[in-house]
Amino acid sequence: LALVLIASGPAWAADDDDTTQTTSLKVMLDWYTNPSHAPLVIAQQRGFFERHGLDVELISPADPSVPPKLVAAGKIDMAISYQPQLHLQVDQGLPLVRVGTLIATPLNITLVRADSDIESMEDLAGKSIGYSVGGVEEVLLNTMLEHNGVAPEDVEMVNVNFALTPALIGEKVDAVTGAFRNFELAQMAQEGVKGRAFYIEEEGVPTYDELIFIANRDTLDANRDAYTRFMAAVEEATAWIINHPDEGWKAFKASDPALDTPVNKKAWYNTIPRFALRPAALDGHRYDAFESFLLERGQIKAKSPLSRLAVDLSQP
Amino acid sequence: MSVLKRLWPALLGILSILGLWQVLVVVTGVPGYVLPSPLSVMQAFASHQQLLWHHAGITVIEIVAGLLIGCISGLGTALALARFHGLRRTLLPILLISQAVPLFALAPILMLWLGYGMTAKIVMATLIIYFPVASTCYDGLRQTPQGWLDLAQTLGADRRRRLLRIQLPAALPALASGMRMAASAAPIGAVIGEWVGSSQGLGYLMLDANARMQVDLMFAALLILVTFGVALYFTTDAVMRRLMPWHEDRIGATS
Amino acid sequence: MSVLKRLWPALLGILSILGLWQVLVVVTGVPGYVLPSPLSVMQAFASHQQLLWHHAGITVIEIVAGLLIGCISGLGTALALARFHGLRRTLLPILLISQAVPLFALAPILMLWLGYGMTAKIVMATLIIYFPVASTCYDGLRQTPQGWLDLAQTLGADRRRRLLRIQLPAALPALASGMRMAASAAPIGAVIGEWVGSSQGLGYLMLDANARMQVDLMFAALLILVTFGVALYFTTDAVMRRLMPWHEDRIGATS
Amino acid sequence: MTSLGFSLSHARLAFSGQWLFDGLSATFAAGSWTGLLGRSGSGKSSLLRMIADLPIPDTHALTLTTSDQRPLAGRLAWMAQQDQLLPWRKVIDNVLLGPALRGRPTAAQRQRAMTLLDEVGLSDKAEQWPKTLSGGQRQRVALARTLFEDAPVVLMDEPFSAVDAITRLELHELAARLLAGRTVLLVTHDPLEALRLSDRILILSDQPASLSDFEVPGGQRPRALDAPDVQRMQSQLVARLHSAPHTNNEGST
Amino acid sequence: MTSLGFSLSHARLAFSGQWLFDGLSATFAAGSWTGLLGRSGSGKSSLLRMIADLPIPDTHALTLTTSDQRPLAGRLAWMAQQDQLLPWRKVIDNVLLGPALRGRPTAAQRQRAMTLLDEVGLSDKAEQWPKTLSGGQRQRVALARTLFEDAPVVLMDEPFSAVDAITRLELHELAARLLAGRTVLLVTHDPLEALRLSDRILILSDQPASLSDFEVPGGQRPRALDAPDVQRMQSQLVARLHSAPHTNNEGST
Ligand SMILES: Nc1ncnc2c1ncn2[C@@H]1O[C@H](COP(=O)(O)OP(=O)(O)OP(=O)(O)O)[C@@H](O)[C@H]1O
Ligand SMILES: Nc1ncnc2c1ncn2[C@@H]1O[C@H](COP(=O)(O)OP(=O)(O)OP(=O)(O)O)[C@@H](O)[C@H]1O
Ligand SMILES: [Mg+2]
Ligand SMILES: [Mg+2]
Repeated sequence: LALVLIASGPAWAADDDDTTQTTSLKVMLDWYTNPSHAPLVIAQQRGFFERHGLDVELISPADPSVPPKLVAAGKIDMAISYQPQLHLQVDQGLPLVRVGTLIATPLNITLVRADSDIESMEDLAGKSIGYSVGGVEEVLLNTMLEHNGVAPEDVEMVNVNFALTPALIGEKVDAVTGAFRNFELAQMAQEGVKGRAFYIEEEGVPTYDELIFIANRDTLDANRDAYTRFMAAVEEATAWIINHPDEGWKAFKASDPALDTPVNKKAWYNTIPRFALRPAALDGHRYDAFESFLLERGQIKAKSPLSRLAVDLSQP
Repeated sequence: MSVLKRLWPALLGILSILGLWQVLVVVTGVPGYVLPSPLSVMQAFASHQQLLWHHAGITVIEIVAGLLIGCISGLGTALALARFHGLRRTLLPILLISQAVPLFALAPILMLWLGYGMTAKIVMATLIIYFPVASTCYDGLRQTPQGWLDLAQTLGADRRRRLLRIQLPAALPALASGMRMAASAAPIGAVIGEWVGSSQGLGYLMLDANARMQVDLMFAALLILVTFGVALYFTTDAVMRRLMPWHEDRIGATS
Repeated sequence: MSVLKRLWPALLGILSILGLWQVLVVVTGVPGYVLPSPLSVMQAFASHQQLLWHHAGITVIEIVAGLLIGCISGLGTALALARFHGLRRTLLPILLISQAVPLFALAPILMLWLGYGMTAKIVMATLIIYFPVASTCYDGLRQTPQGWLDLAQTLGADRRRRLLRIQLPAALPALASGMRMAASAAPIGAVIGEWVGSSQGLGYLMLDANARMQVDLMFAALLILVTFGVALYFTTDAVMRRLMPWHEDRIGATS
Repeated sequence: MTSLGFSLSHARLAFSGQWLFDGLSATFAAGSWTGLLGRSGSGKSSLLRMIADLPIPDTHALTLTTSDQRPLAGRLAWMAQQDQLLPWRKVIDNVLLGPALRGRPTAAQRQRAMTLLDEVGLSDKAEQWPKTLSGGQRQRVALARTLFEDAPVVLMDEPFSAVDAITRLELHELAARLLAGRTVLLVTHDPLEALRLSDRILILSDQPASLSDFEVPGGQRPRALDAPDVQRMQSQLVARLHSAPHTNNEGST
Repeated sequence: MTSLGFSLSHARLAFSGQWLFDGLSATFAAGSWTGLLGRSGSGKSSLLRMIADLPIPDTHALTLTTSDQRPLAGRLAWMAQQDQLLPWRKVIDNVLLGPALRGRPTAAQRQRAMTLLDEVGLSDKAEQWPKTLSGGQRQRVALARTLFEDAPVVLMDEPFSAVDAITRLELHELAARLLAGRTVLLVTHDPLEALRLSDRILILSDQPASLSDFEVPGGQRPRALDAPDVQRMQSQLVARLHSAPHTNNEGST
């Protein structure tokens, strides 16, 4: 029975032609609400979604690998995911497509303690490195290591799940990868430990969009209009945040009292410059290049055409 | 009240744990993101009260529903296994296998099927409780002294009545043991469910707080959860004792 | 061999589950990234054999070590509780509380203390097993028929010998029930430990495979885990039966 | 109720390869009382179990025919050597176990159970848990439970062994009255009891054991203890029991 | 071993507010055998439990003095009304339970246990599980266990109730031989048994109950059953038991 539900697609698809009515959208975040999700929270709070005829429900998962599956299965309409993951998922045959960008630069860094003897990535040879989500992160790290002349076999990879910062400040690992530059650095500072970051795009990895919106390719055409309106609302919210950073922070923390922490505040300001100003716009070259990069590294079986990976909702 | 009296040693235990914990934190100087002091947990508790109670309410509903459904279906399975010889050959191994599967592995699938609402969490809590109850009850049902079974036979009992009027009451002490354990496992079930996908409940709050390194808030949520788990244990214990007025533990349980 | 004979229904159960599963997948057309078909899991199994066995070896060590330590310390606690009246008032609530704490909540902290090596996983498996064993054993130890205790008293047994020669054997059936359950829970403990942080083991492999969307590989690992869990259950069952030659289940367990 | 006789033949029983008895046969006339005597361990309880069709772990076989050719099951009451009271049922509910296991006891049945309890001298214990009873009281509850069944065939395994001499005589009267017309097989270790209550005495002896008849005094059951016949026959019966070799204690053959 | 006498006074016992007895006293001379008779439920087993200092759920008190003024604990063997065999110990190990509970049985003790088992007629069952025994066999194992203890004070609660008449006589001889010089308190429902084995007979009767003496035949224990004294006194004893009112069955006061 449950499977029938999965196959039947989003419930709202039926009354789609009635555009005057508000459309409900279920959007799953990649992880717990944090400043990276600011445009969504603000758009929700300030009624931008509503103004665009959308009734958006934001849901956070505990496991970032879940949202793409739910989108692919038609359980939710849209999810926030990561560009590198998208390439793998499309390669695996998941009917996913990027419909927008939330954060337009990589956030990924490899992080070590500033008081450690690791001055550059070359020094990672023989060290242990923690990571939280397997797969792409390993590929990216290996690329960075090789770029710095370190053989991937020379480091010990430890899956520390989501305890990146504690593992590092607790000195259970020498470095962590897959940390976010806007968040983990602030987190470390909060605990009084200075961190040193190695930026992924400076260490031989092609640049990419860290956070993207993905949707189900099979139902895309039916929902194109709603998604377009969604991106417009996000764009408005982003602009508003950039214009009113302090007011934005107040609004953000008011949305959930649990968000009001010093780390979040710091991360808030760190994140603002990284939001995509035109969420719907697509830099096709980026996707093409990253696809080639992954193929080269043997992570995907074949190169998918750009149209399978991403659409530009702003193009008619 | 005897319930209060029964809860008293538990409270004492909690207090002594708290004391030990505070001493540990002070003495070892363990950083707050690893183990916050009970005082800072209390502070977090106080400053997030509303948030905590809101999430606690949801989790409690999940736990109680899971416990009830789990116990009833576990008992039902045990009875069915004891009643129908044929079932045993096929159902028992399946049961076993279902228990050996780490449920969290299946959680994403469950979520896909059941959505991320309360149902999925109740199902998780139910599943976690279900097997221990089914297993202990079934073990209990199998230990009926032969003499009573003989008696049932000569008195012309059918299998159903023999099961319900002889084997089941005879298994009650074993069953109580299983239920007590299930009661203390129920919170875990609900929390796992919440971890896998939800935006409400203590489990969500804990993961969320953990991810934000608000470890004190996480521990405050944990504290509620633990208190509730312990209360549930003693409630179950009291209920089971009420069900067995003829039975006495040889060594008082908590006295 | 009786062990083989006892395992046979379990194998049958596994096979029937596999069959059902394949049918389910074919009929409902559920996508492979949600639920791979058993056939594709078998393929993944075949093509990753070495990898799987390597990680399985590590997890098995963790599980067995956790099971042994958990059972022994659980039994020890139960004996201590039954032996020393004073302990009961304080230790029992602490025990309860420790059980009510969702271990996974503490898992990250445990990892921070114990590192990401095997120790932490063994500790997790141990903790998961410890409480159910302690609780059932203690429940069992309290149910000794009064007549035997009287006998022990008039025969001049000290508390220790009474415990070991009367209460303990009398509790063996209850104890067996607890151990069987613990055996099937042990794999879960080890896997949780691995999920929270590790670079080896089936749990690690599952997590990794899941992140890479190699759901078939993840299920292959799961299959090994489940098989091992079931085997462990039956082994424990056989061992406990061996320990109780005088005892017979009224209804054959798996026959 | 019409009386129901039965007979058994080819009864055989072995434990771990050693025959307790083989090829036993006996006929129990409708409405007759048979006393079954025999040394401890000679197989009396096992024989009763076999007649009641209760599980026995080892090799055993028995051909049983009833006077109306229909199976005995459901028309038989069995009182075991142990009282087998259910600890979770009050005394009165233990007496009512039969009806409770076949359906729901009626008020009339409850009334009858109360009367029976009164007759075995335990009316004031009706609402107590079995664990508060003395050994003899427990046995009397078990007796009441058996009498309640009102079955045409009644097997009783040392039903009066735990009560004092006076109560025992009273229970004899009670049983004789309530089980009049029933076919009763009574295992007992008390020769006097057997002589007082039986129409016929069977002695299980030898290894493998066989059944032998012992002549009983005439007259109406229960016979007076001071009847000269009874006194005389008691010595004869004891002598007869004495002459039967000890069935166990000699190892396997 | 020197004999050990003891006496009790101010023995009182009530269950749920109803006095079973109050202010009982009795003296048990060193080396004497006392038969304790009384109606079922009169409190015999409870009295034995009180002497053995075993737990009793309700109000009870007892003053016990021994002839050497030292406590009785550890110098007393108690044989309960139920056999209380441990199912996880083979028959021989059940006999050896005492030494096993106080330490580790020696080879000599094992030998003695074997001899005792032989004397109760169960040497061939030594290595069997208790569940394979008949009711009378179980009781004999319990007796062997009690005799093994070789305690100066022995309390036995209907120790021969489940064995046949012949075995019972043999066990009388055995007990009389092995327990010579011990102070024995024997609860029994068989007047003849009491007359055969006791130096003194106490009857527990009335409600609340009191103890009354009954004169016993002279001569050496165990007395022959056909001694004229014994036969005559049996009728007297039965008459005496008859005259004692039924202790229960009359509701609470
Ligand atoms: N735990 C208890 N709670 C309430 N009443 C009890 C309890 N134990 C015993 N009694 C009552 O005390 C009385 C005496 O019991 P006891 O076992 O001493 O009798 P007894 O003389 O040994 O009888 P019998 O010859 O039948 O063995 C009985 O009426 C019994 O119901
Ligand atoms: N399960 C068993 N396994 C092996 N031997 C058994 C089993 N049950 C009974 N026996 C043996 O069978 C014999 C007869 O047992 P049964 O209980 O029928 O004797 P009984 O005549 O009723 O004796 P009693 O008068 O002592 O009750 C005994 O020697 C006993 O040891
Ligand atoms: Mg018998
Ligand atoms: Mg008694």
